[in-house]
Amino acid sequence: GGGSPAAEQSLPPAVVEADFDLAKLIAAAKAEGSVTVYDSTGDIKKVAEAFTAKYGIKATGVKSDVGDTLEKMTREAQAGNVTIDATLYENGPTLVGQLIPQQTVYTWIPADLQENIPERNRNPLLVLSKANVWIYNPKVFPQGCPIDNIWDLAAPEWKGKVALQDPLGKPNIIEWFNQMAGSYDTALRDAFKQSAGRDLDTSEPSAAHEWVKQLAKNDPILTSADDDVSAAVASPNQTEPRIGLVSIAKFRDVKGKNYQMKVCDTMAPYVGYQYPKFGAIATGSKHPNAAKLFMRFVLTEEGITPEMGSGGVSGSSAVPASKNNPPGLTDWSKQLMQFDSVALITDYENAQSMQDHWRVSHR
Amino acid sequence: MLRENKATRTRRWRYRLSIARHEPTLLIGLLLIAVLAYLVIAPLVAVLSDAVRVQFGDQPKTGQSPGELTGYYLWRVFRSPVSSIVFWQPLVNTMVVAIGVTVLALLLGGTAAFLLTRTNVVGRKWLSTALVVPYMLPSWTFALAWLALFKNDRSGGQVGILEAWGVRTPDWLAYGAFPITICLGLHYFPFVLLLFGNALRRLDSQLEDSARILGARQRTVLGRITLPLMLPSLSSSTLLVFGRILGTFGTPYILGLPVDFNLLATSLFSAVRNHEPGITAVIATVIVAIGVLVVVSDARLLREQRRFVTVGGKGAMDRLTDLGRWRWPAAAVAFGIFLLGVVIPVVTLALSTVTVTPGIFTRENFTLKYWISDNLAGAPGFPHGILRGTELFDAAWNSLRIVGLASLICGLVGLLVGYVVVRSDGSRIASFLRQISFLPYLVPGIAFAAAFLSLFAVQRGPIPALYGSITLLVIVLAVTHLPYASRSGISAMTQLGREPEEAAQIAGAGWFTRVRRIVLPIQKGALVTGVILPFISGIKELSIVIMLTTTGTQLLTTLSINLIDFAYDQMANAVVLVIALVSFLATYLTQRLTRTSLASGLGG
Amino acid sequence: MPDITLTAVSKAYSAGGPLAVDNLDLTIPDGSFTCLLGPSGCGKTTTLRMIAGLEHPTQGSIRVGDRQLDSVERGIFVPPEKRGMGLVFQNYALWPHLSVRRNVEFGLTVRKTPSAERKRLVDAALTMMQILHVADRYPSQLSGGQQQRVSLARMLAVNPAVLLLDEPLSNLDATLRLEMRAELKRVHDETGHTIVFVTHDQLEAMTMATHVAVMRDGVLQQLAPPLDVYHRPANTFVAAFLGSPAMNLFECGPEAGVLGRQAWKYLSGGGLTGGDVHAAGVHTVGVRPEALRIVDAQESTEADWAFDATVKAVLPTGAAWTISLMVDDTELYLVTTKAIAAVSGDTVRCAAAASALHLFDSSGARNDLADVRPELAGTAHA
Amino acid sequence: MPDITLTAVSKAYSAGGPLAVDNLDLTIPDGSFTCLLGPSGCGKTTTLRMIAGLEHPTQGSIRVGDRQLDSVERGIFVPPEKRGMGLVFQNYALWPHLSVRRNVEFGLTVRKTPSAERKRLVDAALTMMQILHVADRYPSQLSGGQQQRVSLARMLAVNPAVLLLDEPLSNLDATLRLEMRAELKRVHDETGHTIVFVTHDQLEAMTMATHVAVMRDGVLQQLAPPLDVYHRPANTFVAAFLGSPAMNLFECGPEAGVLGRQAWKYLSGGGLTGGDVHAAGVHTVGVRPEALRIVDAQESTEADWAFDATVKAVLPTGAAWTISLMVDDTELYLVTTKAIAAVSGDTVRCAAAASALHLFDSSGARNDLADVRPELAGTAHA
Ligand SMILES: Nc1ncnc2c1ncn2[C@@H]1O[C@H](COP(=O)(O)OP(=O)(O)OP(=O)(O)O)[C@@H](O)[C@H]1O
Ligand SMILES: Nc1ncnc2c1ncn2[C@@H]1O[C@H](COP(=O)(O)OP(=O)(O)OP(=O)(O)O)[C@@H](O)[C@H]1O
Ligand SMILES: [Mg+2]
Ligand SMILES: [Mg+2]
Repeated sequence: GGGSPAAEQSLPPAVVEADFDLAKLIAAAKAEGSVTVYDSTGDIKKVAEAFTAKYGIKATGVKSDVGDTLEKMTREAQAGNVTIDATLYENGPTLVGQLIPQQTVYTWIPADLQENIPERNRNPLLVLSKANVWIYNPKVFPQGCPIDNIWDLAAPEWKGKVALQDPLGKPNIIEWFNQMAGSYDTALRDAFKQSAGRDLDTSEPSAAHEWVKQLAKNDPILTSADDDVSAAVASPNQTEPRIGLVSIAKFRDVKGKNYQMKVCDTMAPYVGYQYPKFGAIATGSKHPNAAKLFMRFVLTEEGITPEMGSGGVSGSSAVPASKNNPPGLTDWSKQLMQFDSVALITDYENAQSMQDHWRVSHR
Repeated sequence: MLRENKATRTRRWRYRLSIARHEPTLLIGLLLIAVLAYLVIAPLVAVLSDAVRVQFGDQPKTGQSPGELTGYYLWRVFRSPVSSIVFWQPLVNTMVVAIGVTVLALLLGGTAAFLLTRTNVVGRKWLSTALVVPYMLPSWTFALAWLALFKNDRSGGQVGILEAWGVRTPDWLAYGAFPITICLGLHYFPFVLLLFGNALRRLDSQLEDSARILGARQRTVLGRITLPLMLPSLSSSTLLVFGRILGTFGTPYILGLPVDFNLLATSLFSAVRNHEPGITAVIATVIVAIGVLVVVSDARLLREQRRFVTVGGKGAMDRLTDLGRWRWPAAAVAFGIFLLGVVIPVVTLALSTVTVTPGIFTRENFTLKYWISDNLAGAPGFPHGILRGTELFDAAWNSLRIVGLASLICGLVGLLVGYVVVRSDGSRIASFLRQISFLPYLVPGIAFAAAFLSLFAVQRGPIPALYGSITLLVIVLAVTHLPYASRSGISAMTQLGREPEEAAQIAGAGWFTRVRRIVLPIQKGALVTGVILPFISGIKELSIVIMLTTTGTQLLTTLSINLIDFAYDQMANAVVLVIALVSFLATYLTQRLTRTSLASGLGG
Repeated sequence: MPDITLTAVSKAYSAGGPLAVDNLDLTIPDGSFTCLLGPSGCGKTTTLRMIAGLEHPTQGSIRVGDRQLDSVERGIFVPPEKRGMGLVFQNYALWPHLSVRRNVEFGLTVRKTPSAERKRLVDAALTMMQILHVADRYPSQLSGGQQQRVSLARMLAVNPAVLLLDEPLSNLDATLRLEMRAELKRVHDETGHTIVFVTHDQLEAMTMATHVAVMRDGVLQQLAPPLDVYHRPANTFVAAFLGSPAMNLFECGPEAGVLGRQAWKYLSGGGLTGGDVHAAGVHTVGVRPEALRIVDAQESTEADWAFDATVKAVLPTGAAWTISLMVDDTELYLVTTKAIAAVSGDTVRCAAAASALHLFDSSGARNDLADVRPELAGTAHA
Repeated sequence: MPDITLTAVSKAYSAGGPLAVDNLDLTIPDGSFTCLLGPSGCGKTTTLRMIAGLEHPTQGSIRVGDRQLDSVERGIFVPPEKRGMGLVFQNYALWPHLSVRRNVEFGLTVRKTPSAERKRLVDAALTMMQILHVADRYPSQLSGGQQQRVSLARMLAVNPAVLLLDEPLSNLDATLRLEMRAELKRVHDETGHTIVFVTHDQLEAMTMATHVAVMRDGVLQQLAPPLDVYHRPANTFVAAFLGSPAMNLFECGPEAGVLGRQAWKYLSGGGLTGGDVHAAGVHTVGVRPEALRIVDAQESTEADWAFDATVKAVLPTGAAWTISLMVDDTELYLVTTKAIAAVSGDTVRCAAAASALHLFDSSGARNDLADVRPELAGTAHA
């Protein structure tokens, strides 16, 4: 009967305090003295330093895998001994599928900044958008990206030449597949038509499923980390024609390691996808006010800048877009797919079937 | 008549009880079982019971509500359309690899142990420490070294040296079962070397002499006398290697992924990473079951312990075989193992720490800045070479302290386990203890750690909430690494007859004196192995540490993982080298101070 | 320390298996030097180990004076380290990881003897055992005899009140053995401690022991002072077991072989009828080889039993000659320190004093004929 | 198989350490039954192990006939398994993981003996050693003597051409030992194989060996047939080492003790002057306890050396009596199988035949006076 139990029960509403008073919050936070925040990037350390510098409250930023954070927060909550006060969390599906409904964490929005946050990004609270993009090697392809359509990746001439992180090891990619299947079906079909000159005819439930199947069968190079993808595409002595999917963070390597890479800006319908980083506060936190203050902090420019070293879009419209975008990525909202927070819960439910779909197709 | 029998039986029981009172074996056995039941069984049940309970979020798939009993996970793993991908094929692969690796490790380790303990091979003193090094390097360094040599364009990154030279490396050579077997074999043979070597060292060479006198050739002596007598240590090292393969994830993932070669361990870890506790539990249960099966067969194999007693009362001899003109060829074999197992991976790793772009060997690409620069641009949180500042040294000290303590506990408890298992020969206590002390080995660290977190985050009875304290880390590291020590202890104790202890009893020594003055010193080698193996393994440990440290306690491994995040692979690898170096120094010093190098003889 | 008493002690190594020690009742007198004798595998080691507390009886009890050490019935067990006994193991049981000195020192260290005193005692024990020069070696670097002496020294150093020695001198040469015997004897005399020892050297047993216990298949055969055991063996087993060459034993009776008939006639002479002898149950007669002598016809007296025999072989053994003789188809041994002229094939006349004859009934038990013929009764030695 | 020859063999266990075997030249005749005798730690086991190829000489060479087995100089080494020798280890070296039967069977399996034949041979060896009933046990379940017999059976089963036995009977009781000796003797007689064995039992050496080699501190003292060694010891060490009680040895000369002066006078009588004896280098005189006898005054003849002594103690040893005597402050032993009436404190007259006197020079070497007094020369036994 119709829908799943998890989907039926809608998320608890985000907490927005009517009597919000920043000065009081700061005072209360200072009284608590410290705060610990988990994030999946090491940049959190800098954020924490900035927070401490600003408020004099000892903040500890810990880099931790999303999975570990999930496990740890869940266990801490179950045991009633909470040390993680808040998290900046990159896996939307498990956030809305597990952490929030189990009341391990809750969403809190600083009332004074609420206006700057688009309605659809408030529950769960989107703090920062980051991106995965398709890249190519401009030294190998001086004319620009060799392909102009996402379906080309599944074409025979790219067999064995498309590199991406193993989707089974990267929940984010599976989620992307699911988001494509949900929100971007027409876009994909259009792209197919544009590429093949005919309508897509498939027995799969969606165009995305068909694309995933074709990609999986096209013998992609799977890696355990996206460093290997960028190396496969862009390392200095690399001469093979390849296309790869990497996080924009890898553009650091352009300077550090002399990598030759550029976003494949001609690819239709999109050159990559944005994925969100959410913010949530532990329900059992012993430093609730400091956590709230921290959450507010990362919604301000000074708070989030350390995390935007290689690009990103803050969840708050008051924060200007990062100037560090990689070459070829100029307009985040046009060039990238965007995850729809409403679909997170179905993403959560469909994660396994999408994985299986990949698995079976990849044989 | 019947009643009389019963009376006699009770009387006899009373007598036995009063004997047991003076032999703390039983008491210690029960105590150990109680402690381990709490520290092993409880978390294990917590982890494994997920296999049949609906997990939160799986309601739609199962149509049941969380916590209810379900067969869904079993169905998915064993019978669903993806079961062959997630389970059956990996199971077959696991068996192939596990057997291959075990055989390879036994061959390498056995050969090395024989050469080092029984012959006058050139450089044996030196080799006896050097050949343990392969285990000090994280197993993925072997995979990296392998890829650096053989990688073809099947996987990302750059091609290996051979391909760069134009030699086409076929997929079977570059990826999958073959390289995984070689790499893991090279990585794990030190288990065999240490355990088997310790046992060989205590073997009375007259037992071999007497076979040779009867006309048996070296090979026959080895097959009919030496190896059967070494069975306890052989089966222990087999268990350790085999068990580790069941759980090792890194190398198989790196080398298997390009050709879609999965092991149970990779299946398990993808389940862990995808937050599928139900699936995780089912696969973990299978792994534990396989492990238990192996442990049980090991117990059957060694049922009659007195058959393996090689340290008895009559004088033993430890004569070295003079290899004569084979001294150098034999040394070449040993050095060959050293080259493959140590030099190549270490050099690969070391090179990666001094090159800006990996794999390019031009002068301008070399740099020492990742080690010693005092200002590195662009790295958040770590703006200098790893040898600058205090981070590395703090982390090293933390690692040393925590892991050192845990491994000392391991060593002692392990030997005690060995003592109890062997001395309460064949009793139910013995076999239970034997199995329970090995179990932690078979459960993936992360699952174990998560269970521990639930268990110790709050006060339970007299035990305060340990979560976040170093104590908890020490306990968990000790429990999960106990199997190394207990196996080493069991195999060593099996060899030790009762005589030395009886003689001490007669001399008036109580139990503690006996253990301290006689058993421990005779088993010094096993004890040290029981400390060294957990130490080496623990200092590389990451998943448990990540799960159980709260904040502030930086260890070498967490430092390394942070550095990767800062995109300084060079520095991360440098830390890995430091880890290996710390392991090596600790091992070397321990062997030096306790004079337990495999090259030393029976007495002193 | 009072007597050590074993009461109805049995021991089976496996439940329901054969009894290594079978219903043993044995009292080892305080201050005695008791020797356990018996064939290989008869349970000597097992007995010693039970007394030491290393092996647990399946049945019975062991006590020292009033102190129960083991009682299966009453569930009492005193652990070895509390029994205050010293044991020299048949297989030495040296500690391979300790040097000779540390091996010997161990017991003293356990007893917390001050170090100067300890050194003195250890040096004394090592010197006594003549192994001071190997004090810093490890057991694996010693010869067999040196190892054995270390195990002796180890026990002597702590000077326990009861010394249990399991073939302590078996791997020593004759000279050394003599010296060690003297040392043990001296220790015994000086301390008055109880010593229980196992040996296969009968001379050792004879010269050193105050008491000899002979066992067979786990069963005690005789416990008596050594000369009694030698000269008044309780049964044919003991008679045959002691002495080298063993006692000549032959069946005797009107229907026996030539020698047996001869002896029967001799025994039934002098006032006794064959019926008397028969009634007394005499079945086997024994005579020790050294009690036989080769005589000239006139030399044997009426109190002597004499017969003719054929010399089969003359074996010199250094100090003496062992002569093997045939009477019809019965083989006899004779030992003499006097050189004899006879060679193989000669017929000689042999004699033995009546008192040198040992009589046994058909169950093998000694039968002294005391009630029927007093002059044949009593001790067999002169 | 021809003679086993050791030429200038030395062995040090550690470079520069003491020599366990020192420049040993030893020829073991083909088919002989050679016994190695010597004090504990003198290098017997080392010698056997070198012959077997288990220990490597530091110097010298070992060969069998023309076949070099070891030659340090020429760099030859034949491994033990190719030497075709059998060795019974002093500490048995049984395989704990094999049952008694499998232990014994091993050598035959290695030789690929067919299984029926194998079973027959194993059963025969076990039966011979009287351990068939424990065939299915493991070594740890045996008594010491049983273990020793397993190790003997293990070697006998394969019937090697050279048998090296290291104290093979030390843990057996007298009866069994006698039987085992007979078996070994039988094997030797039947096969004609060479047997080299180590024993501390001199009787064993005397009765079984065709040759005796006496060693001391790694140096060979004498190699000769057993009675020669007993009756013509090459030096005082051998003289004192053999026999129990040992030979009475005392210094003799015009300035020696009462007994020594007495003997000096006796030796210089009958045509010889003290100067002659002195010139011949006589320094020590020896007489075996059993060569001494207690005599009535008239009984001793002129060919006898006689003297008075005080009885100190009379020790019965079963078959005989050992009497300890004092002459001034020199202690002498006398052994007799004849009962004597004397008790402690009595003065008795003792005598020994002139031919029973052993003469040694000041270096301890035997000196037979052959050139100066032929009747004192020659063998010492009657
Ligand atoms: N492994 C060794 N290292 C050093 N010295 C040794 C070693 N083995 C034996 N020795 C020494 O060598 C000498 C000869 O030893 P060997 O075992 O040959 O004596 P043995 O004549 O057999 O003595 P025993 O009658 O006591 O068995 C002894 O002094 C002994 O201490
Ligand atoms: N652990 C054991 N398991 C089973 N049987 C045993 C065990 N130990 C000894 N026996 C048996 O018990 C009997 C007595 O053994 P014990 O060692 O007491 O003999 P022993 O008199 O000391 O003999 P020996 O003179 O040969 O040393 C033997 O038949 C032996 O085989
Ligand atoms: Mg015994
Ligand atoms: Mg020896």
